Order: sequence, then structure tokens, then C-alpha cells
Amino acid sequence: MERIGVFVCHCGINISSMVDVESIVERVRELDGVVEAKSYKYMCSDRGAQIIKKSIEEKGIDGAVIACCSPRMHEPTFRGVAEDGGMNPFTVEIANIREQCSWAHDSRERSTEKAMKLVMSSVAKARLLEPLERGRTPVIPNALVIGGGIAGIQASLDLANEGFRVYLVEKDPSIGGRMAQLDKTFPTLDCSSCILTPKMMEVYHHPNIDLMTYSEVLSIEGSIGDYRVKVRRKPRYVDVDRCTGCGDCVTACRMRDRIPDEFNMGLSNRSAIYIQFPQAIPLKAVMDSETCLFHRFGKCGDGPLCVEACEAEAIDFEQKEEVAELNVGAIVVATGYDLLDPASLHEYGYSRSKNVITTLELERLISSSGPTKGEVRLPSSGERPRSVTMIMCVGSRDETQCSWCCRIGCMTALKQVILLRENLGEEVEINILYTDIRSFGKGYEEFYRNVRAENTNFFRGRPSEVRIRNEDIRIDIFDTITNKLFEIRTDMVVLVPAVVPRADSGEFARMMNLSRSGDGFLLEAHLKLKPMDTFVNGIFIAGCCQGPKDITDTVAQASGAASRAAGILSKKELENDPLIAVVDADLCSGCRICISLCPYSAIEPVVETMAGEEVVHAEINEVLCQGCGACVAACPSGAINQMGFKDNQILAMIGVLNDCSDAGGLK
Amino acid sequence: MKLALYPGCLMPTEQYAYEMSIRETLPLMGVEIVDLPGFSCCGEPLKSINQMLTLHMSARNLSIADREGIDLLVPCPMCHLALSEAKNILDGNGEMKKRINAKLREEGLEYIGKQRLFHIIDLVHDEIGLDTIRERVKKTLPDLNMAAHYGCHILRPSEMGRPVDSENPRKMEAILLSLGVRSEDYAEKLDCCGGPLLPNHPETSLAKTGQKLQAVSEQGFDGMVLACPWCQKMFDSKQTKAAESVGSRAHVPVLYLTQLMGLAFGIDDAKLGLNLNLSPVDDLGLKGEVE
Amino acid sequence: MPVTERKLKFAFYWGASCGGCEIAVLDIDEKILDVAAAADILFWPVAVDTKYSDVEAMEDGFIDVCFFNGAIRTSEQEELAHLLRRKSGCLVAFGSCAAMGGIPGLANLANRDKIFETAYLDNPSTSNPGRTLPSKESRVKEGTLTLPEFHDRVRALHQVTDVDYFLPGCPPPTNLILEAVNAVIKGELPPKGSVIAPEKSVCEECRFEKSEKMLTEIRRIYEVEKVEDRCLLEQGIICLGPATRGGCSARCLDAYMPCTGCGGPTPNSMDQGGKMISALASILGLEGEEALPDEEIERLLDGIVDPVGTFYKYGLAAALINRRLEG
Amino acid sequence: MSITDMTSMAEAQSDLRSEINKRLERLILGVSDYCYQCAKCTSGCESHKLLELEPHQIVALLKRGLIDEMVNSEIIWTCMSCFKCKERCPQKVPPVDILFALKNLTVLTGKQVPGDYTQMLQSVMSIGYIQDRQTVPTRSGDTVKREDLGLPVLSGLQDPNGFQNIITASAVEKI
Repeated sequence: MERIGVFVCHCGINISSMVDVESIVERVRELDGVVEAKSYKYMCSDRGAQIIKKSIEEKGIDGAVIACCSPRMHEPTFRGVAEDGGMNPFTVEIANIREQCSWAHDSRERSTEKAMKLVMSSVAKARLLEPLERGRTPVIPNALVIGGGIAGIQASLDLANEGFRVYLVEKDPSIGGRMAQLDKTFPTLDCSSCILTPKMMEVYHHPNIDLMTYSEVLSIEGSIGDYRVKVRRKPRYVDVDRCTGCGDCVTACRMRDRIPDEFNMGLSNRSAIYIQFPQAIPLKAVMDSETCLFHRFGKCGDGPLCVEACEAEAIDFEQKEEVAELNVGAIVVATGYDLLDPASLHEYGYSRSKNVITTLELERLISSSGPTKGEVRLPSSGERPRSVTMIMCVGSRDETQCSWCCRIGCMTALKQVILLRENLGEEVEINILYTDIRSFGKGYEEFYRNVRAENTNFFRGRPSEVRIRNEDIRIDIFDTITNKLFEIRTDMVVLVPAVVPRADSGEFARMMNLSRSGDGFLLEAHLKLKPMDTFVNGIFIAGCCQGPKDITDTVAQASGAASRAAGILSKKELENDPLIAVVDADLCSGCRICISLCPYSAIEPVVETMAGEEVVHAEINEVLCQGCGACVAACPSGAINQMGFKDNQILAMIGVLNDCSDAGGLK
Repeated sequence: MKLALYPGCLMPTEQYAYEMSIRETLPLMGVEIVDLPGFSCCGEPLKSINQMLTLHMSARNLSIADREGIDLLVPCPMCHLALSEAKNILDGNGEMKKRINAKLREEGLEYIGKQRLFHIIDLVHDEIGLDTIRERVKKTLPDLNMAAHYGCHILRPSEMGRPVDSENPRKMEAILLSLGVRSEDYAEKLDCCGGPLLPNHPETSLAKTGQKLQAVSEQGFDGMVLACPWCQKMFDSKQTKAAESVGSRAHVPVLYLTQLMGLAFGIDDAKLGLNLNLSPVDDLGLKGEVE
Repeated sequence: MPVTERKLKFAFYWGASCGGCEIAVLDIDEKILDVAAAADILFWPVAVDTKYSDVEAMEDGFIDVCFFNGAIRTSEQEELAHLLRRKSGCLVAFGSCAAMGGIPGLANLANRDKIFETAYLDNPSTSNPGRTLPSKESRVKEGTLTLPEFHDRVRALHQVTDVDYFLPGCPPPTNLILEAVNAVIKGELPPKGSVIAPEKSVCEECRFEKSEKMLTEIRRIYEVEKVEDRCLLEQGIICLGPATRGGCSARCLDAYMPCTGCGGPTPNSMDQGGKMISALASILGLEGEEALPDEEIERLLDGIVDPVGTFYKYGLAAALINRRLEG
Repeated sequence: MSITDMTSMAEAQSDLRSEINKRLERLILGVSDYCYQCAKCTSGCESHKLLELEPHQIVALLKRGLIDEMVNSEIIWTCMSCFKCKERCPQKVPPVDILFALKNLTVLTGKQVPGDYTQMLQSVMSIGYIQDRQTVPTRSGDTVKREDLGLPVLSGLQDPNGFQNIITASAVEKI
């Protein structure tokens, strides 16, 4: 660019206290190509924008250097200002003199010197910047929601109610997720299915929702506005149009009560053909081909009893797996969480006694649809426990397991105290061994207070181990409140396990091109400011796949993610960022190094006929390219350029910073 | 397989049965034992006095193995811990390695860190293999349910890699099973023998031993199997006193894993030092005929 | 007078080089006769007995084209570079050594003292009990003998004087030589500073099939039992083809030998070796890289034997980082 | 500014505290500061029931810098070094190693070392082992010596004097 304006921001005193802003303005004014240099207290304010626009109008500047904070913060702001003023927004260059200067140093003199160099190097780059144009892509107004727990249900309903077509993909035979396994919810003690089932029904009957249960996302291609998704629909071996959900096949099955029931955490058994739970949506039977005798051995007695029992003639052994292809503009990921397998803390006895269970198992025992029809009984003997001891933070806040807090354990345990009392009567002894009680949500502390009033023994401390001798369970616990070591003899131990990412979350994230944080949960674009966004445009996250949270927060985040997705779907077309990689076909010889490297599958080899000969060169899809630069760095012949970061532009900056302009070498 | 036997202090000066049974059984399983000159205490018993001294002592013993370029068999868990810890520190901290090597040089030694360390349990379970054990068994032992006791220092701290799983060790049980001996789980399996308190709290130390003996006795085990000379000293040599100190009349046969292996291999009990066990090992009815 | 209307005047010179470039000139076979018809050769130490003083006597710019091969290692070579620059209208850096330092440039991994020590003292086949080293001046009874000074560093021709055209290759392929000579004869020269070779890389001319580039291992050519007819890089053999300017018809690859990079960097590449290292780092262990333990990464990298010799076989003297600094 | 323990009027010894922490780091053992007082260590402490050792309290006192209180106490000598506290600590804090550090500190400050440690140290200095070969009883009432059992001769130190000098230097050295 030939007419450059330099605008230096004081950022209140954030910059000006450590950088002599005026001396920078004076110095850059003398640089080649600089026709304007100004400073202002808050360049990002409306007044600051007016200063820039005035320079565009009066001085005819065609390039701008803004010396201010990090480009992550205000680059879009200043590009917008430039565009408003009639300048190409991509000839704006940010010099970060706040995070990289004033905040980082304590010598005003040297900080100024560094800021000066950074601004001058940005001017050198600005001289070589090129005006860029944004491309446009049409938006497919459909959404995909992955996961049919409460987060996925909420997001689907929100989007469907906005008028968008929603595909809800759930891997289990029914939607409902973890919440469907719960008996009651804290702090209101609402019956979980009473508040969840109506929403499940709404999903089922919503004209805008295509519910795809027993299905999994196989692959994803495309980008924001236009994703192409393949979904594997596993065969149910039951014709869902005919099945009435009567359950006759379930009772008839020869494998009845012989297969551990996943929904009941293995505390009861089911048939090979089964309905996941009484409130399942869709209320249709599903056949598990791995345990079905007919599937395994080609015969089942004289003939499959399910077929005989089904009046609707819905059993269909011939069903095949199908792959559905969807085209959507935005995606909400709500794949939920797993609980840590407490066997990894062997000292707590989970793998040594049936009477050591987890909170989720207790939830099933308490639930009226559970294995004991809502009667809490010892798994070993079926007797009523007289004493229940809950151990909190099992694997949570533990550097050897999960360093994070599970955020639901304390409240779950407190809630279960109430449910246990309801179930087992006032005389049951309940001990809670806790590290800290975290009751941070609305109404939670009040709930905790109520539980304290109940006759519950709170021990502040962690046991080192659970000692098991046959039916006899003993726990030594040092209580830091009384400063005494207690021995607890108890019938049942309930472990409150850590909340962990889904076992397949790594594989899933790779398939979706999503990043994960160190803990393995899906990574949000910004923890505070973009908690529902991911680093892939058009894919949003909701619920526990992003990190542990309770139902309240999950529903809020799901609605947020739906709203973020709706923001995209409601547009006719999207503008693409032009700061992407571009192949110079005249220099590319088709070596293909870039192709497998691209994390967004944006590069493809293209065959062209030149002078009668077929030549291959790489081509980058400008919609898919996210401008990460992986191919630019890898291209051994320098045929790929990153717009806005071309070699000559960067070298000009280095030249100024180094006071050396000779890049050397053979050209 | 050739291994240098690192004897430690207790085994060669009083726990003779352990050494005898090791020297008898290992060659039968294809392990050649080499005796190197110059070994000393591993330093662990003096860790309370000065940890630098412990580190130096461990390093000097390791460097003797380095000089010979041979791996070490360390039958004492306490020594195994000290040597493992020293390796861990010296391999991870270059400055400390220099400092220690400056000391070792005065004796003409240098710590390099090439040697691997084996305890009896991982040697037998992982290197020799249970198939070999089953092949060597010559004698059917009586139907016994023996409580396995590993000894703290072979279990913990697990972070530097110990021969067995710190919370759910199963290797000794697996070895016993291949000798035809059952070993049920018990809640006190990972508990300490009390031995380390012997120097300054002898009575408490014995009480600790007594408690565990009582627990084993109450749960109907036929006896205990050990792989630690310190634990053997507590549970076997001091059994009567230990039991008395907690008012128990525990009467628990205690023997080394290597002794039991030797008996199953058909080795004469005198060669295994069985008469040095002071606990009532005769009750086990082990001295049957070789098939 | 336009050059085409009179007989041209050519000069050839060799600096620090192996002599292969001289042979390459002769390799244009009978076409040398066309050259001889079109041009007089005024100076060619390997073939024509012209003295330096004869060249010095020429007026500036008298020679039309000088083909200068070899790098600059000694004061004599440097002096001649300056002299021939002055006397020639057009100076061509001929061959990889003149263009980018070439194999002699690898000597920049050491300095003069180290080189002398190795060559004259430490070499096992050298017997030098007097520990005599070459010196600039030696007194003998007849008088003083002088040797050119041996510089501490090898440089490419353009690092010493202004160069008009580059003709890389070790040696330059005959078709490119002819192209250059013809361009001179016809007066159809490209802009000054051009490299007389195609813009695309060797891959463009390589006949091997290319598909996915995800290396799990690096192998040297002798470690591969049977080299297949597909991209050598994909077979784990380091081939500098993608980072090297073509024009050679990928002849090495035709013979199942990987490209070692004599064509120099491609037009938009600043540093040939750096580009190749970056490319290799991008595709090596690509699948599951984040889960690889450090030792495995070390092992993968250990597959690259002699990295400088691999990535900067010809280009070290002219590279961004072009010599070892003592210290 | 100061923080004082009003029962003993002791003030935080932050220098000693950081020295102990540095030592823990140097031995790649861990950092005491992460302790959040869950007392899992004390719940499982083998010495607690018998001798009232409270490892979590030791860590807390160290964090407060009340080192003298521990150095002057018999309690630090009650650890059985079973390593359960370190093994099971959810924050990878090693109370057992802190206890070793405190005991070392006690010895360095010249305080009386309890029990048989001195005797063991002397034995190591002179013969390399914590004790010399013992005569042991048999179940049948006899006594035997190592030599009677067909075991090879126990090789001693190659240069006892040299060994003694080197070891003595180490025995008084700080980490």
C-alpha cells in the first residue's frame, strides 16, 4: 500500500504509562509511505473510529497500522472501521504494543523502543499488503444435533422451534441420555422423568425434527454453512413403523433376564430384544444381535419366540445397516460424559465388593423403574442396608486420576441422602465423607442446609481405603473437624465418581476435527467469551462433552449453542475469511505433501492439461481452508502463500526488527 | 540369564534361609547368580539420618553393577526401593548425578545407570515365567491357602515403577497358584509389618506385627508367604513376642516364597534353611515325598 | 552493434569445483561446433593458453559472456571473479558450486584451521612429521614463493560479485546449457538475475506415481530391498525433488536414486534445505503424532543421517544459516 | 508484618520451609504446597492408630513454616515409612518424604537421634553393613552361623578406610 496511516492507542494508561506514544507518532510520520500518524486515548472507541475514518476520507489512506492491544481482541473491530470508511479491511495491520510491550516490561524507555520497532515493522508489512476480497457461500438451513441427552434435546427443540430442520442423532435406542437414568434432580427434587419425558415426546412429534436413534455419525465433510455428514443407522431388526412397543417380544425372548442391562448399570438383566426403558422414545423394541441366539447361531429353538409373540409382525432379521447422508449448515455436539470406573482406585473396593456401588447405580436402585422397583437393597443379599456411607471425590480433584472437580458430586450425594431417607426410613445411618462441600448453584446452599438438619454424619476427610472382609465393610476415616480417627462399619458404600470425557471422545474429536483440552473434554473457543463455540466454524458444543456441569447449566448451554447455530442458519450466505492459503499453480509441481497434512481436508490435487500434457497441481478450497498455515510451512517449493502473511511481507517485518534486509540466497 | 546378587544387610547377616533358598531355586529356573565384591548397605535404613548418605550408598552399589555391566537381583524390598529411588533421582537430575559421581570417583566407581533391577517376584513372574515354574514343580504340595504379604517397599511408591501393582498386586498369588497353592485376598494385604519402627519404637513395631498376624490368623489362612527379609524377621523370628504384645495367641506358619518354591521343586528342606524358620512351619505338612 | 551480427566472445573459468562442469560443456557434443561457429573462446584455462595478463589487457566488457563455474575459496578465485566480472558483459554462475557454493560449500562446517589440521596433520594417510602447513609465502634459496590465500569460508559467486544469470546443476544439464547459449546467441536473454531453468520442481518431471505422504519411518536407499515405481519420499527415502528446481528431467530418479538437490531452490523458496526440513517435519509421523512418546520421535529423527549433508548438499554456502560459528 | 502462633509464640520459618521444598523438588519427589488437607494420608497412616502421627498435620505445619515445632517433636520419628500416604495422596504430596527431610534436619542441627540409628550408622561406617553376621537360632533349639550353612563367604568392603572417609563426608552433607 502506498498511503499508510498509523494510529497509536493509549489504551487509557494501559499502553501510555509504559510507552511514549507521542514519540512513536513523531517517528513513524517520517517513514516512507506514511501519510498520517495519530494517537488517541481509546482507539477502539467510537471517537477513535471517527479518527480513522476521517483519515481515510481526507488523506486517502489505503493501508493502516493500528498500534494497540492483541489482534485477538480488536483486529475485527479495526477491519470493520476501515471497511466502513471505504478502505479494504485486509490492508489493516495490528502492532501489539500492549500485551507484547507495556504489559510485559517495566522500563518505559526500553518498552518504547520495542514498541517503536514493532510499529515500524508493521508499517513495513503494511506497504506490501494487498487488498483482499471475501468469498461467499450459501447456507444450508438445516442443523445436526449429535447426542440425545438433555443437552441435545434442548438444542434440537430450540432450533426446530426457530423453524430450522433438525437431525437429532443418538447412538442409543432411545433419547434421554444420563438424565433419564436419574430418579430425582437437585435442588428441586423434581422427578427426573416427569420433567424429561414431555420434552422427549415433543422431540418425537416435532414436525421439524428428524429423530435418528441407534445411529452414529460416521464422517463429516464441508464447512460452516454446508456440512455433509454421513450417519450410520444400525439395524434394530425391528420394523419401527409396525412395532407398537407392547413388549411381548421382550417377555418371550429365550435370553430373557440373561444379559446385563446397561441402562440399569448392570444391576439387572434384560432380554436380547428389549425396550431400553419404559419411557423410551421412540418406544420401540431393539434387538441386540450380539446376544440374540438367532443372530449368533442361525437358530433359536424351534424358531425365534419374538417372531411368534409379535402380533404386529415387526421383527425383521433381514434389516441391514444403512448410511444416511445429511446436508447441514451448523452442528451442535452434545455427546455427554462418562463416569470414572472406580476400579481404577482399587483401594476403595469397587471391584472387591458388590455392596460398593456408584451414585449412578444407587440412582437406578432408587428409581421406581429400576432393577429393584425403587427399593434400595444390598446387591449382595437383597437386604435393606442399615447404614450407607458415601465417599465423595472418588477420582475427582485427584492428580493421579482427574484433576478437576466433577461439579455434581456434592449435590448428587446430598440429594441421595434425602432419597435414601425416603426410601429406607429415618433410622438408616448415613455417613458422608467429603473433602469440601461445593454447593454453588441457585438454591444449592439452602438444599445443603436442609440436609445438614437431617441426621447425617458428615466426616470431613478422605478415607485411605475400604476394608472388606466378606459382608463386613470397614472404613477408617480421619475427621479433620474433630481431629479424630473414626472406624465406620457400614453395609453399603456409595462412591461419587469423577465425571470424565466419553471413552471415545478422542476418536470422535478427530473425526469432527475438534480440539480437546488437557482433561480430554471438547475444547471451547474461549472459556469465558465463546463457551459454546469450537475452533471449527459452525460446530458448537453443549453440555458435559465440554466439561462437567449440572442439568441447569447444561440446558442453558444447549440453548446458547442452539442460538449460536441459529445465527448461522438464519443467514442466506456467509462471507469467507480471505486470510487463507493459496496455491500458485505455476509453481506447484503436484508433490502432494500438503494434501494429507491439511487438518480440514481443504486441499485436493487437480489435473489440468497444459500444452498437451497432463499436469497435476494442488488446489485449496477457500471455504474449507481455515488459514492455519500448515501447508504453507510444509510446501517444499514455496508454491503456497498465506494471504496476509506472504514471505515478502513477513521478511519485511523481520528486516526492520533485525535491521538487516538481506534475505540472501539464490532467487 | 545372569544376575548379580545384591545381598543387602539383613539377608546375609541373619536371614540366611532367604539366601539359601534363593541360591537353591534360581539356578533351577535358568538364572545364574554371580557374587560381586564390594557391595555395602543400600543406605535406606539410614535415610532418617541423612538422605544424601542414602543416595550415595545406593549409587555406589549401583555403580558396582555398572562396572561389571550386569543386572542386579535385589531380593530385599527395602534395598529395591533405595536402589530404584537412587536410579530415579540420578537419571532425572544431571546435577545430582555429577555430584554423586564426584564422590564415587574417589572409590574408582562411576554411576552410569545401565543396570536393570529385579526383585524375586518380578523376576519369577515376568522373566522366568509361570510356565517354567509349572514345569519345575516336582511335588504336590498340600491344599493350602496362604496369605501373601509383599512388604511395603516393593509396592510403594509406585511412581518410580515397582515390580508389582501397588494397590492390587497379583504376581505372588499367580506364582503360588502355579506351585499349586491358593492365596485368597484379605483386607490387610497391603499393610506394613511394623519393621521400620524397630530401631526406635520396638514395642509399637511388634504390636503392628501382632495385629497383622492376628488378622491373618482370624481369616483362617494356613500361613503366610513373604518375599522380604525384614517382614520375615518380624512375622517369623519375632512372632511369639509380636502376638503376645497384642494379647493374641496367633500361631501362623511363615515362610519365604523361595522356600515354598524350593519345596515344590523337590529340594531338600535343609538346603532351603527351613529349620531356621521359628514359626510353626511344620504344621503345613510340607515335607512329603517327591513324585 | 547487436551481438548477433558479429562473432561472440566467450570465456570459461573454474573456481573451487571438481571439473565436472568443464566436461558438461563438452557434453553438448557436436553442437560445440555451432558454438565455435558463433563464438570465439577468449579464455578457458582448461583448454586455451590465455594468461591472466591477457585478460587484464582486454578492455572492460570486452568478453560477451563468461561462464564461471566453481565456488570461491581462495584469493585467486576471488580476484578472477572480480576481473572477469569487469571484462565481461554478462557473467553466468555456471553449475551448483558457482550458483550456491556446491559441495565445496559444505566445508563451511569447519574453518580454515580445522581443514588444514584434517588435511595436512590428522589424516591417517598423511605423513607430515614436520607438521608443515601451507603458508602464503615460503622462502627458498631462489627467492619467495607465494600461494593464493585460503579463505576461512567458501562463497557462491554472487556473494563475491554481481552475477547476471544462474545456471544450476551438478553439472548443469546439457539442454539447459544449450538453452542458455542459444539465448545468448539470439539475444533473447531473460531479466537479469534469472535462473535459466524451469520454475517448477523436479517432481514435475519425475515419472513416479504420487499419492499419500505420511511417513512412518525414514530409510536410506540401501535399506530398501526393492525400490518401487512410486514416489521415493512415500517409500521413506529422503528425496529433495519437491524442494529442488527442475530442468534435469529427473534423471537421478529415473535411475531410482533420490534427488539430492543440485538444482537449487524453487523460485519462491528462500532456503532449499529449510523448506525440505519443514516439509519433512510436516509429514513424518503425521498419524498419531501427538501420542508419540519422545523416544519414538527421537528414533524417527535419527533416521536422518547427516542432516546438513542431506538438506544442504549443494546449498550450504548460500543458505540462510550458511556456516558453523565457532564458540 | 508477621504471623505468630499464639500458643507457642513461634513465627513462620519461611527460609527453612523453602529449603525443605527445594530439597523435595531436587529429589524429584513433589511439592508440599498442593496439599488441600483431605487427610487421606492420616486416614490410612499405619503409625497413626499406635503413635498418633498425623501426616496431614505435618504438611500443614510445613506450609505454615512452623518447622521447629516438628523438629523438636518426637512425632516425626514415629513414621513407619510404609509410603501409603505418598501413594494415595490425590495431590501427589509426599508426607513420608517431608518426614525424612525433617528428621535429616533434626540430625543436622545436632539433636539427639533416638533409638538404634547411631549404632546402625557406626556399623555401616566400619563394615559397610548395618550389622555384622549374627548367630541365629533354629526351630529345634540349636544355633547356627552363616559359615555352617554352606553359604559363600560374604565379601566385605575392598577398602574399608577409604569407604569410611567418603561415607562420613556424605553423612554430614546437605542435599
